[in-house]
Amino acid sequence: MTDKILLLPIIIPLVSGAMVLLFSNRFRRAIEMISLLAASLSLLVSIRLFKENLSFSLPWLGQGLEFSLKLYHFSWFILLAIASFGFLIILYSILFMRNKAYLNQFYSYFLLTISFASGAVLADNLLIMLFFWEGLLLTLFGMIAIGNKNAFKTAIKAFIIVGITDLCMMAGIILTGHLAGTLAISKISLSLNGLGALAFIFLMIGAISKAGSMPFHTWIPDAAIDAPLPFMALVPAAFEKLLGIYFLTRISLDMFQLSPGSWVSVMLMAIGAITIVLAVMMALIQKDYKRLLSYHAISQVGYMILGIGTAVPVGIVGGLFHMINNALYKSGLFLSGGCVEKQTGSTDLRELGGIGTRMPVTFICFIITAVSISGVPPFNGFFSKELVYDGALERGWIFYAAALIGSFFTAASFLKLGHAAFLGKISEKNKGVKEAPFLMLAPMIVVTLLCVIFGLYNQLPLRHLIQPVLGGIRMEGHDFSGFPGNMKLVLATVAVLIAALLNHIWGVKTKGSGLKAVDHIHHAPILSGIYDRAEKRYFDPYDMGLKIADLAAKIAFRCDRAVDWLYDGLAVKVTFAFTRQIRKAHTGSYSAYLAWSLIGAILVAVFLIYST
Amino acid sequence: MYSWFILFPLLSVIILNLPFRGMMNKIAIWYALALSIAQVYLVLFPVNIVMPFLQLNLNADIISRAVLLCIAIVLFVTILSAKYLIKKEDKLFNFVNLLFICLAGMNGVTLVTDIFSLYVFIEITAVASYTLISFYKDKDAFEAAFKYIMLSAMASAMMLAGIALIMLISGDTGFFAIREALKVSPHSSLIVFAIAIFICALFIKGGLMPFHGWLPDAYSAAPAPVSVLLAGVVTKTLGIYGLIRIMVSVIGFDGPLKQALLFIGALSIVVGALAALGQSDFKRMLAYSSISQVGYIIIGLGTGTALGIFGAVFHLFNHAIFKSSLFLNSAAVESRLGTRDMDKMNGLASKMPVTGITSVISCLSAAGLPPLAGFWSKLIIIVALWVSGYRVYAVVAIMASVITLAYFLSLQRRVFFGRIKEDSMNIKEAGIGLTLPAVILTAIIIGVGIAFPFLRDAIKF
Amino acid sequence: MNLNIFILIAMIALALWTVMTRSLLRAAIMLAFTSAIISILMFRLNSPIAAVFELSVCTGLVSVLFISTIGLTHPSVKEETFEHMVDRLRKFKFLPFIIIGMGMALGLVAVKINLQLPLAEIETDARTVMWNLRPLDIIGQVIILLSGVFGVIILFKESDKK
Amino acid sequence: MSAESLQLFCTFGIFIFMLAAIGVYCMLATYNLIRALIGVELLLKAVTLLIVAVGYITKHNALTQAMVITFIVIEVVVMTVAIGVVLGIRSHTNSLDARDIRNLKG
Repeated sequence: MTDKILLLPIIIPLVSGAMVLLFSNRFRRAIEMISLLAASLSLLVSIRLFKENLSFSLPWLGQGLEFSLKLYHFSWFILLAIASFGFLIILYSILFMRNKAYLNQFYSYFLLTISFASGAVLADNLLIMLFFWEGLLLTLFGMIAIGNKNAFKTAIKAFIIVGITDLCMMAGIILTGHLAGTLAISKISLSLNGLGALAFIFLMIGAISKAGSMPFHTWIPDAAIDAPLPFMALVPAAFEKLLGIYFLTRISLDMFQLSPGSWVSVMLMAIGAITIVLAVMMALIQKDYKRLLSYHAISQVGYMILGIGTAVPVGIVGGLFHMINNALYKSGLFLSGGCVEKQTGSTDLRELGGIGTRMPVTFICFIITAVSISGVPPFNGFFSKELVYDGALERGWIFYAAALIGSFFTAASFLKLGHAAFLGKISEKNKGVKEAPFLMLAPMIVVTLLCVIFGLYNQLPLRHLIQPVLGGIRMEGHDFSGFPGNMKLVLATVAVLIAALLNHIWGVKTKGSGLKAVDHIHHAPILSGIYDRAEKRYFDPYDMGLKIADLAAKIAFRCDRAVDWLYDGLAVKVTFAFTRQIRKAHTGSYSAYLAWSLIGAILVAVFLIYST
Repeated sequence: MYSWFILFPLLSVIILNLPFRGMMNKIAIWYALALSIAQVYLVLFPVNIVMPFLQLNLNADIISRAVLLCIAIVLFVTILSAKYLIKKEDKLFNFVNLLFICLAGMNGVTLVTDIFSLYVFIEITAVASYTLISFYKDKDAFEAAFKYIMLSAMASAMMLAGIALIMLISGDTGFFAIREALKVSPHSSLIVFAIAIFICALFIKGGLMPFHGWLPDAYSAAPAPVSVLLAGVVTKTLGIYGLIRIMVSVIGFDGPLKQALLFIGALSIVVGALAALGQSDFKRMLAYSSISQVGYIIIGLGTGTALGIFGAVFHLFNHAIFKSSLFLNSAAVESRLGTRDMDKMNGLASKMPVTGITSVISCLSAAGLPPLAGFWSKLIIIVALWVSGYRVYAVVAIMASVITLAYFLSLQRRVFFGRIKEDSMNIKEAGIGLTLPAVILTAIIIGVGIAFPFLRDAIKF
Repeated sequence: MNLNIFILIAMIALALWTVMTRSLLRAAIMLAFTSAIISILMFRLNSPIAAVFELSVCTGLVSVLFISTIGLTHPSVKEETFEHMVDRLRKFKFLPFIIIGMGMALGLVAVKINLQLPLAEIETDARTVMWNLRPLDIIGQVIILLSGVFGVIILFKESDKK
Repeated sequence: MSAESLQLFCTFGIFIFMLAAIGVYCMLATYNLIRALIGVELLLKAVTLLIVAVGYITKHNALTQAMVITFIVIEVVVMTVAIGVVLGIRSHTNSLDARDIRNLKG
């Protein structure tokens, strides 16, 4: 095999993406066929490339820079994941997007996203990576902008937020290049003090904002409403996490020596913990299917950042495992949301309800992915969360507590979501709802099955995909696959989950809506005792939690507006004041223009004469 | 061989106007297309066709060849769009003849090695473009042409006065003789004054702030194909290439001159971008953005380093391509909607997809987003500024990129995105004469953007 | 030398008259006289061919061009001139003083100029220079004349809209 | 440079500058388009004279005469086109007032 094959995962989607753009929307079939073909081809290529160690380089931009790509044990599975998610979601979009506008643009951006993401993963030079990274910014903008009529505003918001963090990353890359004397990722090895720490923080901002961590998350919930849904399933749910966390891991493990004792590690963990708790609290009060999911997409990033921030092997393995799991169940959840949207025409929870019996497959997939995200054993989310807990506890109980609280709210909000969307009384409007077509169900089922498989046989992903990343030395001979060793943690998790469930039941009961589906758990003999005690202890925190979440939401809103004010009020106003003056000066009289030229010429002449 | 670049268009005009006009009317347009393709070919793959009897003092280095390439490409798309937009055959014939004259003039400007011949060819192109601007004889076009004439006359006077004063020490008008003379003689204030007014004349021709008064009017009032030509190559060749040539081959860079160039460039960037932000006329916004982009070329030149000049020439090339593409888009929109007022447009992308996409790509290239061609040239200019220590200007250039992005996004939002208006529900995509050139130019933008990094080492500068 | 100065003063006086006169027609005629004086100066400055050209083309052709244009546009021009006469006088009243002041100021500055003149050329005949050394300019003249021809064809032809 | 020719050049230079200033002033101040073109003519005349004067001082009369001839041809063509444009403006606005051509602004 020649090394040039490494270009294929980038070129195939790039070329087909450009081709798709040339077709008008009338040739829907051609567009769909090309996209599907390209996605399956790149999937095949990434399967072929799996477990290959390759590198490739071309001279680039002069000055000794190289366009270098490298495939090694870490990029294998990220590349594979990108290709497979791309393939599944394109399959799904074919039906979902059928009657939407801007079909050609959608598929084109989609394929370009796959291309740039593959490029960013493969790049072995920071500049090349930045190049692809910025390309992703463009497709992100394009994808959001083709959504509904508010989408352009959201697209601008996303563009500005991500653009600014990308600028930080650019600064970080320049600084890193300056410090290390090279931009080749595999050759950089820096310590974390002084300027090195600054460079790390800049790069980290780029990475975690790509992953969608707080405080760079605000565009995601807006985009959830405005952008096409497959975009949400692909980009914020899967790709951004994969890329962001991949890059975070790469900078923490390869380029900088992140050690457990350093303040950077603590900072990362703190960001992770805060993101978990705040985002999940926001999620709890959402009343829209997609918006609720999008806040979870933010919250789950917290676990990954927390895991990697611990800088101990178990935590990092947990973070990475959580990344892949999250990509699975989160895209599964978004896809289920898409099915609901496609079939009922709405994602507003107040209009949904009771469709579980009418869309059984969707419902089952939802249940499985929801319990996975909530961390119920034996699904995949459970195992990765346990590993993260283990790592967090090793570094400090406060982080563990935050993670656990996050877990509680996650479970609570998904109970609420499932209940409101699929159970309860069905509205008149949704009486005729049928199950989604097979082509849309298939990707969802695949993802859901993977959730189960990665849970039951977690040796498979852990031993073959993730643990090799850390390498034998770091792993110190540990093997984290199998059922978690620390039973206390498992018990705590289970307890929290049960608490969430009970709390949900209690909440629904006091609110008085129908809850027959979960009543039997309430009256189960073993649980009722715990429930009784939980009633007193948890009621207030729940309400308080809601209030705090509300407050957080308000603060977040105000911060948002502050940025808006700075942007709209100050920058734009000042700029337009200048603009008005300039326009006023152009009176249309040629003698004024002549006079300007004359004065300009005199000034230039005087300046030159007096300074020579 | 270079003399053919001037003589061939000239002979073409003469041949086309020989007695067989009836036949020539039909073939003129195809002949012009073939000529521009031939120029592209000759620039890329030089063939030495010896001139038997006439020895002209012409020379071309890589800068001239880049500009010759731009001229040919932009001329090609101009002819295509003119074929589509000018329906009457005899009008089209006159138009093509004027284009040949313009071509001869611009090729002359890029090839001459003599400061007075430079002036002559600049004036030839300018006179042809006065006529081209007022080609349709509407009021705004005449107004714009008159303003252009007045400012140009001032520029001519300044340029010639500069030449005359420089001749005081050189005694000759060849580039080489003047450079030698400038090296030998002390810089007396009279000579500095001569250089200053010469440079300012080129500023007027190139439309730099504050010498730009004619430019927005001329660009916006000219007929659509002429706007493409004017914005794409005419002002760039006359003013900007002239400036680059004079700086590189004749005057050389010294401290105050660099400062003046940098300041004028930065002023053009910022003020041009701010003015573009407030426009509601499609073409006028593009015109102001042209001023702003030309500012980038000038600050690149102002560094005086090889890297900066390379960036300037590369940006000149890129600017010719993307600005022509944008003017073609504006022509497409105008031909369908009958207006250039952006407040009366909305959501056209769904009806005119090719126009919409090509304009997005051109705008992003202009705003300097990777991996499009405009990104590389801006990057090189900014790096050159940074490396030469003009960090303030580098920061200004980066900041102004944000404004550039802002006004282009505002253009896109107002024209192509959003909800379509009721009264424009029935419009269709513009004809192939406007979309094909735009697609060609966009392909060049993307192709150059992707290929450039790999070719960087191959370009000998 | 003194004669030169007198001619120069006459030139400035005529130019002022050109600019300040109320009647456009008179302005055009005065422009022709200024041009004629300049061609006399050219003779005195050892440039006979240029002087002849100036006399025939500028004094002749351009003046005819102006005068016929003024004739073509006469009615509205007269009206317009009359209307803005007061305005014009206010604007042009100080021009002579400005010009004379400027000349005196320059006279003080100009003494400092010192230059290294180049060696004289061997070629002395303008025609030889034109044909042997500057063929490019001749080609340029041909092109610009063609361009002027097309300008006339397009601009002076009656508008087909009306 | 000899003192005599320096003095000659200074004299000519001053008067040429004055002539150019008159032309520019006329271009700037007048509202009449034809008068503005007369101003342009005066400015270009000044430049012509400057070239001839330089040729006389540096004894490069041959070269400068060639330049002046080319320049006069250009000048005439520019003036013709300019007058064509002025007549075009007049056919639209029915006046020659510069204040009537301020339609394009901002």
